Amino acid sequence: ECGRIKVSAPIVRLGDPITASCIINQSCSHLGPEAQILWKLGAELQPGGRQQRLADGTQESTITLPHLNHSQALLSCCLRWGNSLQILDQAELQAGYPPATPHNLSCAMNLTTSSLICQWEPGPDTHLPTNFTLKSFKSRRGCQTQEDPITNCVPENGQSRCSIPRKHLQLYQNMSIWVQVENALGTSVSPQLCLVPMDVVKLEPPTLWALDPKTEVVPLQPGCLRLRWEPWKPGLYIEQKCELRHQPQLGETSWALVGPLPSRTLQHELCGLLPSTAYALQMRCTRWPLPGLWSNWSPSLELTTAQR
Amino acid sequence: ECGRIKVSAPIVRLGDPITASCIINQSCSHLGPEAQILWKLGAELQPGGRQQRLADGTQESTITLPHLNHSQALLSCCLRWGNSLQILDQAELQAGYPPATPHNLSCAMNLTTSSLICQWEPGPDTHLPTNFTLKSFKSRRGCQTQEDPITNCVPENGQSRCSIPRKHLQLYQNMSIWVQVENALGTSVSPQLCLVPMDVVKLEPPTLWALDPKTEVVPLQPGCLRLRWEPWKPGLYIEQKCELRHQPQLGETSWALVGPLPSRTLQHELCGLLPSTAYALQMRCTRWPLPGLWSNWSPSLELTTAQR
Amino acid sequence: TPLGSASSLPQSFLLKCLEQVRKIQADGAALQERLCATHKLCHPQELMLLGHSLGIPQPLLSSCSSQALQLTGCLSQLHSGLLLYQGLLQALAGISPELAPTLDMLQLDVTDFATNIWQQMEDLGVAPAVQPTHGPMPTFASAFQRRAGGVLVASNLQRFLELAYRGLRYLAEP
Repeated sequence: ECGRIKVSAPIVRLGDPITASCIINQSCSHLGPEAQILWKLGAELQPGGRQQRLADGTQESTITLPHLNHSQALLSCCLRWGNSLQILDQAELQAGYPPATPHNLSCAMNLTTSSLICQWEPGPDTHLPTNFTLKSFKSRRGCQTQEDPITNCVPENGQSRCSIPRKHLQLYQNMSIWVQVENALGTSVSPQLCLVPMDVVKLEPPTLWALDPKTEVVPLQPGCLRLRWEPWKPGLYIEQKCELRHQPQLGETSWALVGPLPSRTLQHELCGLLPSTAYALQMRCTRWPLPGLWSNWSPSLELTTAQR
Repeated sequence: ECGRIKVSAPIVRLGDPITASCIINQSCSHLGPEAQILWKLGAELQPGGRQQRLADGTQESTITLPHLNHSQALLSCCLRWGNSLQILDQAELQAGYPPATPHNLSCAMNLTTSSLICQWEPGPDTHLPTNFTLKSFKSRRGCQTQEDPITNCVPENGQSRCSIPRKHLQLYQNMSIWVQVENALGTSVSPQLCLVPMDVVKLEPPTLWALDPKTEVVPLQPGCLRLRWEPWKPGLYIEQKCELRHQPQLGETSWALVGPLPSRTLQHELCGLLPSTAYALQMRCTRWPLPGLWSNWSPSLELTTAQR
Repeated sequence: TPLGSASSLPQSFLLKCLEQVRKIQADGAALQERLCATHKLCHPQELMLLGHSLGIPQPLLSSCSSQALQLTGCLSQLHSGLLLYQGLLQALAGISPELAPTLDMLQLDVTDFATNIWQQMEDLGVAPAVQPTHGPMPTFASAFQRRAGGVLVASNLQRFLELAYRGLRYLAEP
């Protein structure tokens, strides 16, 4: 080999110094005794190389770059040869930050995919290849004791969310969950979450329907409207309570909330509203009395109240 | 085991007869000596079962269905038990056709994917799970001698095309290609194609541009128009010839052909056309003088000829 | 958490059990629907003879009936019954590619429920020292027998769950 670079560390913190040495051995033909070793960072020559001849006749140059400010840079060890600068070896330098602690870790049990989906804030970019892993274990009382570990969940290409499949879950048992982050400069872990998957079940919203006026036996009172709703099918086995919100379609008006309501009704009459006015109605449900997360609000159902 | 069906063949040609036997052994508790074995095809009782008591005390019924006209059917061996009909065993019968010979096998070398894409007509539906495989081998002179075989190309879910990747190809050597089709009732092979991948290269059409009238030094003659074109980039290394076709935008008119033309020109003047008339122009190219396939016609370029 | 009425069972435990029973009933119904749609095996009554010859065991739930409601006995029978169904569902593995996901879900939910019951028995100090196992299972020798077995096991499981549900409701009544 003609020339060989060695670096103090291929990856350093952004702005930290980095030291490199380059050894040119005699076999690197046609070299005069005083061949001068030159350093380039990217395309720029770097002054400050300290060169010495070693006992075995090889030449060694050492350089310290005080602050490596590029997340990626190429350090070249070169020799002047005739009027050209010959590159003998190159080292890829990387600089970045150790992983920050991920925060805002939250999870929801998704009944469509039967998986526990967790997401988190990754923190600032480290400029380095960084691996996130969602780790968890099953536990009995309040996650104090670790029982059987659960297979690590590795997010898909750089996403800050991961989905633990049903076969790794016990839906009604405590489990401890946290995010571990790793890169060449360090490791960090998020605070641990202790939860029971079913207690963070997030349902899909119910479906709202207007009632067919033709089939109305009792005429609607002014300022009233009738609707019915049905819970989301996959959540049928879950006892739930729901909330309704309504808003007249008149410029800037806020929502009025009605609840708690049962998760299913064949007919519900809402009164006390402005007569012959178009209203937007939305509904959401949550597991109840057992704990759960509120579903999103359903799409709006537009109904017009009876005239005076 | 209570009852066991055996069939002459689980898969037969559509309309062919099929024979089945069902043996009920004595351990099938609570059975009177003369338990009557009944057959059902799907939900329909099938008369014609011939029942006999075997030496070892077991009962056997044999039935022949003269014509199996369903591509899939469930044959059930049943016993009358109290006032219910008990199913003791079921056999999944399948009927269909042996594979027809695939025809119209054609291939084109695609430079975008660097793969040889072959397609064929599969022939009539066999009603049976049928596997198509594109087989090929490299060869020297006119595919008489088989040299190294090429990995089989298995089409994606039921498609009648397959793509042989670059790493399995020698672009300038003869190769023999054919389609093999297989199902439970037989195998068939298509006629063999003998080709050199590059000799069936299919380029993408060139790109046509109008010339910027402002930069025109020499004014256009009436009934003339100017354009330029460039070949498709990935095909730049291939010597080509091209053809231009044009058609006035006047109701039902046919294309007029101009060629051969070079694959690139900075300026081409086309004359002898109707003056101040809008024309649609399209172009295609092919590898030339070496063999190749014509590209598709390019999208139309609309130009209007100079006035009188 | 507040205790169940005539029992020393926490209310939330009973509510979770009722929810799990409903979930397993839904899973079981899904399996029955698919067996009927995919393999035209829709009526357990036409597979009784085969069921006898296969020897499909059915667990007792006598301690959960309203007439003889006995908390520890009911939990213990419920747990053993669930272990038995866990074993039966495992024996049905390879039932058919179309049904495998439905069968897996049912098995996971039954296993979860059995674990909950066992842990509650441990919390109450009524759990035997060694967790029981489900004993020998029938062998389903052919694809047809696994499907027919699936129809029979699913139908027996629905009846078992109905009894369990009533027992748990008695225990949950204030």
